[in-house]
Amino acid sequence: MLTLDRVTKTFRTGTFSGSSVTAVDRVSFTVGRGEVVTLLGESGSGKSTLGRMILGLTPVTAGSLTLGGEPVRSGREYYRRVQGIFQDPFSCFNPVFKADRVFALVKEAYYPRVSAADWRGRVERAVRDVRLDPGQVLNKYPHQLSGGQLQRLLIARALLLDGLEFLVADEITSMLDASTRVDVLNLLGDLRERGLGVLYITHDLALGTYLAEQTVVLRGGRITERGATEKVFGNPMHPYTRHLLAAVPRLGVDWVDAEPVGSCVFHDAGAEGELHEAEPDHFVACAQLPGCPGH
Amino acid sequence: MNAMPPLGEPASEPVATAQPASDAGPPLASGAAEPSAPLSPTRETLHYALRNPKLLIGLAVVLVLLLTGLFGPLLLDGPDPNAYSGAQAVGPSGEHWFGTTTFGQDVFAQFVYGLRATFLVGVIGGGIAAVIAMLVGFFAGYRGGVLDEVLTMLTNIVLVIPSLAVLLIVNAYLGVRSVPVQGLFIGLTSWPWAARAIRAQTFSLRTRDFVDLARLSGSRTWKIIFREIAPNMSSYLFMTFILLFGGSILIASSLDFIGLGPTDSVSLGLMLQSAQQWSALQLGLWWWFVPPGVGITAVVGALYVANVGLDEVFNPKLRES
Amino acid sequence: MTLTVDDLRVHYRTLRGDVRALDGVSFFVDDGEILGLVGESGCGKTTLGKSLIRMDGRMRHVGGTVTLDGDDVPVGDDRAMNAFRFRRISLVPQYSMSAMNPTRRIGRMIRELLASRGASVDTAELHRRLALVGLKPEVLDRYPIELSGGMKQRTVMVISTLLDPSLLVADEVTSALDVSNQKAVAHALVGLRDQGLVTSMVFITHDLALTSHIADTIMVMYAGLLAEKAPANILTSAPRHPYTRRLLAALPEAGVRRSEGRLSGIEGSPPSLLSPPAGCRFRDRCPLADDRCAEQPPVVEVAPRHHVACWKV
Amino acid sequence: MRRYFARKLLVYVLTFVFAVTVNWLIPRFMPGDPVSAMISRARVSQPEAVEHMRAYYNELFGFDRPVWEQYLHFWSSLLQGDFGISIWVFPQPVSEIILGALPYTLALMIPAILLSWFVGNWLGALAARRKVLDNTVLPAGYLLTAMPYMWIAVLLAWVFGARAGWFPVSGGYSLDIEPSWSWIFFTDALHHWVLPFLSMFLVALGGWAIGMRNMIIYELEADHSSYLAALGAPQRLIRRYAFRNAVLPQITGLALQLGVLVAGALVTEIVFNYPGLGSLILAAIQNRDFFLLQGTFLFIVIGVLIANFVIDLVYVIVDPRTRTGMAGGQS
Repeated sequence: MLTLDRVTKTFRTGTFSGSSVTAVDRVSFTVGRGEVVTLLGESGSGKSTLGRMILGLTPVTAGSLTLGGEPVRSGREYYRRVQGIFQDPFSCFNPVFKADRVFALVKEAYYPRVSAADWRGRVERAVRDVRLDPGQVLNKYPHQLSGGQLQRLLIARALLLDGLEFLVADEITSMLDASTRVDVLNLLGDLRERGLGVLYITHDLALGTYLAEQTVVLRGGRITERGATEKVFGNPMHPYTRHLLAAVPRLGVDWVDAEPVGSCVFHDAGAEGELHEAEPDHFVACAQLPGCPGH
Repeated sequence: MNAMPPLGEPASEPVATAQPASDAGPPLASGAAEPSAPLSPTRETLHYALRNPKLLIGLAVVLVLLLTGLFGPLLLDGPDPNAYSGAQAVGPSGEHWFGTTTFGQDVFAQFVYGLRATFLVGVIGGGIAAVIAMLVGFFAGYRGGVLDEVLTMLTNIVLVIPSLAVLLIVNAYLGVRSVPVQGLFIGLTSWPWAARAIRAQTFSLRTRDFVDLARLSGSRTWKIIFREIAPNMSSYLFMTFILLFGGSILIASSLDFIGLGPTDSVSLGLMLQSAQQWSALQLGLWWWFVPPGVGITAVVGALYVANVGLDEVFNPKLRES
Repeated sequence: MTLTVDDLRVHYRTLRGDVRALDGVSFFVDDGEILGLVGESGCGKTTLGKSLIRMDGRMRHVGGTVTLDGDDVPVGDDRAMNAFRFRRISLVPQYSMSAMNPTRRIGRMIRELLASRGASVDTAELHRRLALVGLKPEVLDRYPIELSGGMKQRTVMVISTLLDPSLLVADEVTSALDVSNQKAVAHALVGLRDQGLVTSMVFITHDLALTSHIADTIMVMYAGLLAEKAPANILTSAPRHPYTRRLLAALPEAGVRRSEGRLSGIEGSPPSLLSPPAGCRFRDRCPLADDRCAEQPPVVEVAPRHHVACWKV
Repeated sequence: MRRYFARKLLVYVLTFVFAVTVNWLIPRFMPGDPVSAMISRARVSQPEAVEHMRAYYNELFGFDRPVWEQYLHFWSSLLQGDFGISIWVFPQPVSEIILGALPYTLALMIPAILLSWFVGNWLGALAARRKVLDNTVLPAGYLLTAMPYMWIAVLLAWVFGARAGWFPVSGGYSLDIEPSWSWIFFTDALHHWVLPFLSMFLVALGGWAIGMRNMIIYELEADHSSYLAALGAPQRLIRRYAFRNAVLPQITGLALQLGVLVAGALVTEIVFNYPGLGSLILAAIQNRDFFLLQGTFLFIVIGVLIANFVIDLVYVIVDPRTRTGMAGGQS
């Protein structure tokens, strides 16, 4: 289980200057085993920073981030349990090497003793698990494969690790074509059956709701609303969530104007970063709502 | 002298970039349906390299001069290029291909030995500068933060100081009297522009996701730099080395000409210096000062031209025109 | 009838041969119509957009004609196209964020650009148009670097439409934006048409749902060819081409849960356009394909203003 | 903008400190007793001068004192303008000798650098426009930049001086004329100036032309050029915009190339026996006049730093982004 407790990240804007920017501000939530949680936010919401902190690629400024009770740290042992997949599949593969090098790196780091033949078998199995034909994708250069194929290879790479507990998927479908996007999402959903926890980071509301039981809406580094997906989107309470929902273009549904977000006075979560529980499994940060500590 | 190459920092990004899955480019689509198997990056590069006249001509000229420097001395009569071997101040002839100096030294003998010194100082100076530039550029660009600030500051300081002036002082006091030592000091002073360029490249590469992916495979900093980032800019590093190589040759020739050259050997710059010192100009001994100048210009010019060819080979944007 | 494109063929020169990015596309756009052009990467939609205003160096006009308001548009002749550019056909490019010269103040750039086309700046009108997209006149005294991404995007929209073109090509203008900005930009584009600043528009995007909100007609392209073209509501509610149908079926909608109904994408990938296979190009991925599909299906008007290229409709 | 200048100034100050420190440090790395080593290597005939040197070296280096005191002492005499006494033209102060040579070097270098920059950029811009020019300017440019400065100087001296006899090949003025503010001196000096100027000008020209050509081509491929072209702007306008943008990196390039250009000026002077800093350096080396050499070194460093600062000022005036970049809106 991944637990975030008042996780905060501040970046200094210059090496020698004192000013700083808070990218993530006291964010708390948990992701259980076999659970998919969507982290929804627009650009600048801090969602990718949060993902990078979970992966140990960016240090946490304050708060605690634990996986199964142990604090997050970068390093070989941690990455046996936690892996990530990123937005741009073409950027994830070093263009001067063949695409299967991502598998070779895993072998080198974690399974140096496994025989080549045995390893090849494992790779082919993982590749088939992501519904690719090993003969078509192995031994090729990244530019010879499509974005969808590359993204699946990255999922296969994560599957090679036996001890994998958690996967961060940061915008993994935003550069894919509509016709392959949903297939990659389905693969991500299937990981749940393997007992993995998945944090699916996206700006696309429709994709987010498709996959996850739980949704966290992030804005300006803070959580505005979180809870069960059907509650957050079936009964959005925070003006920002409503605004987002209204802005998303939907087939066959007219665009309606939501109330302007600008009028929303943020409930300053205070030192505790607590949200107001509007109904069971549905938490909101909004001073406008009755029952909110800031009301 | 031209420590800074005429090309400057390349305007175009030579780093190999994969075509993103956008609709912007030609739809060279992916996939199994491709009739002719696409070439691997290495094979593709070779394909263009063998069809690039600039690269081929440049390399051919360098190669011919290199072979002359390597094997020319073996064809000579004696081991001493400065030996007084014949009539004084005679023009080119069958016996003395490049004529003789006012002292009766064979200019061709000096030329072939001088080529050796020229290549040696290029390799040593260019090599040392390239190593320093890579270390500074890679670590400043990859680590960022305070290390970057400090290294960048250092780079800028060494960049601003005219390297020839520093070399003058160093050579004058310490009496640098052999080609390798000369190369060493040239290397120590001519790396900054290359370090800046490599830093900028590294800086843009380190945000690529494959660097993060390597970290997620437990790779450490040095391994990421040399196994992920460096291979991506190998063409760029090679081109940088060529420019540093040419730059070292030019600086060395200037030092030689001022009278701070190696005392234990012959170099093309020293030939120019003695031609100047002993009034070859006024005496009309053109065969004394033309060959060394042609030699330096040919080596450096051919390297530059080959470099432009390489840029065209590695940079798909420049291929078409 | 504003724009008529007839059997347009444009190839990309590459080292491995010509890529047939547009392989005979015909359609029309009416006065006041917004045509949404959708398709996957490599389907030829951007090539089509570029062909209508300015081909890049690697593109070659192989055949077909384009007419605008009855005049022949010389798409393959870069020089002759200048008469049409800006005045009659204009562009809001994909690269709006970097479309303005970084070392010129925006106002001066506009002045110089207009002067070079023999037009002068009507300051009051310029201010009015900036206000239409929510920009203050002060942006004219700014350098592009001083504007935010969204402001640059809107500034470019204003510049591109200053000469009231008949046709505006908007190429992926919303793809880099957040959903809330996306909506604002989409509304602004429709506003340009409603105000009569542009007569009609080709809106190129990969986002079918977004297009359905602003386009009157949607045209779906596949592998360099037209697959289906229909009024927006018909195309999204009653598509006829199997590709359109599968594409719509692959789109998750806000609120739809995977546990409730598992969607699936389209297996396989589009054919290479270096030497496209004979017959219907969707054949390999089409569940309905049979022997007849070995022959290329013609574009047929199956209902008024509804065109489909499929044997199975 | 203030930050920009503060940073630049910091670099220059540190550079100066670094240069002075190198100057102070290197004699201390000489093997053995540096004072006697230097005196024995110096070719001094006058016993008076030898005595003076020994006294001066001992005073200057002050080896009996702690190192930090030696260092501070070095600085304090430097800041008083004391660069030492020349051995070569004993007992003239080094600073005086350098100031006497400086005008010649500046008269050679400044016009050569500026003119080659302007003409080179102009040629490069033309080359980017016409294929024919491109095919001639580019190879010629590479040939020129690959030439050692002194060699092209020797060639020019040979062809236009020794063979054709059009220009003198030695000195800054004729031996029978005294330097003065007279028309005769001026024309005579100008006559001597032409060949050294031309050789510096030619070598530098190639690099600027190539750089400009490449930058313009890059700018013409940039999005803002495509946008103008898509709106039917004439090539003239697109080129003008590209040129302006392409000039900016060339200004930075000028700062980066200064060291190289100075080095070129020094060896060119030596070829023509031109009475500037280059000839001073040669004389200093030949006569083992270390004070003169060190003084010249510091003068060159100071000159390059000043020139760098001037280029920074120009850059801020020409490029709006340096002015607004810091305060501008974040996207």
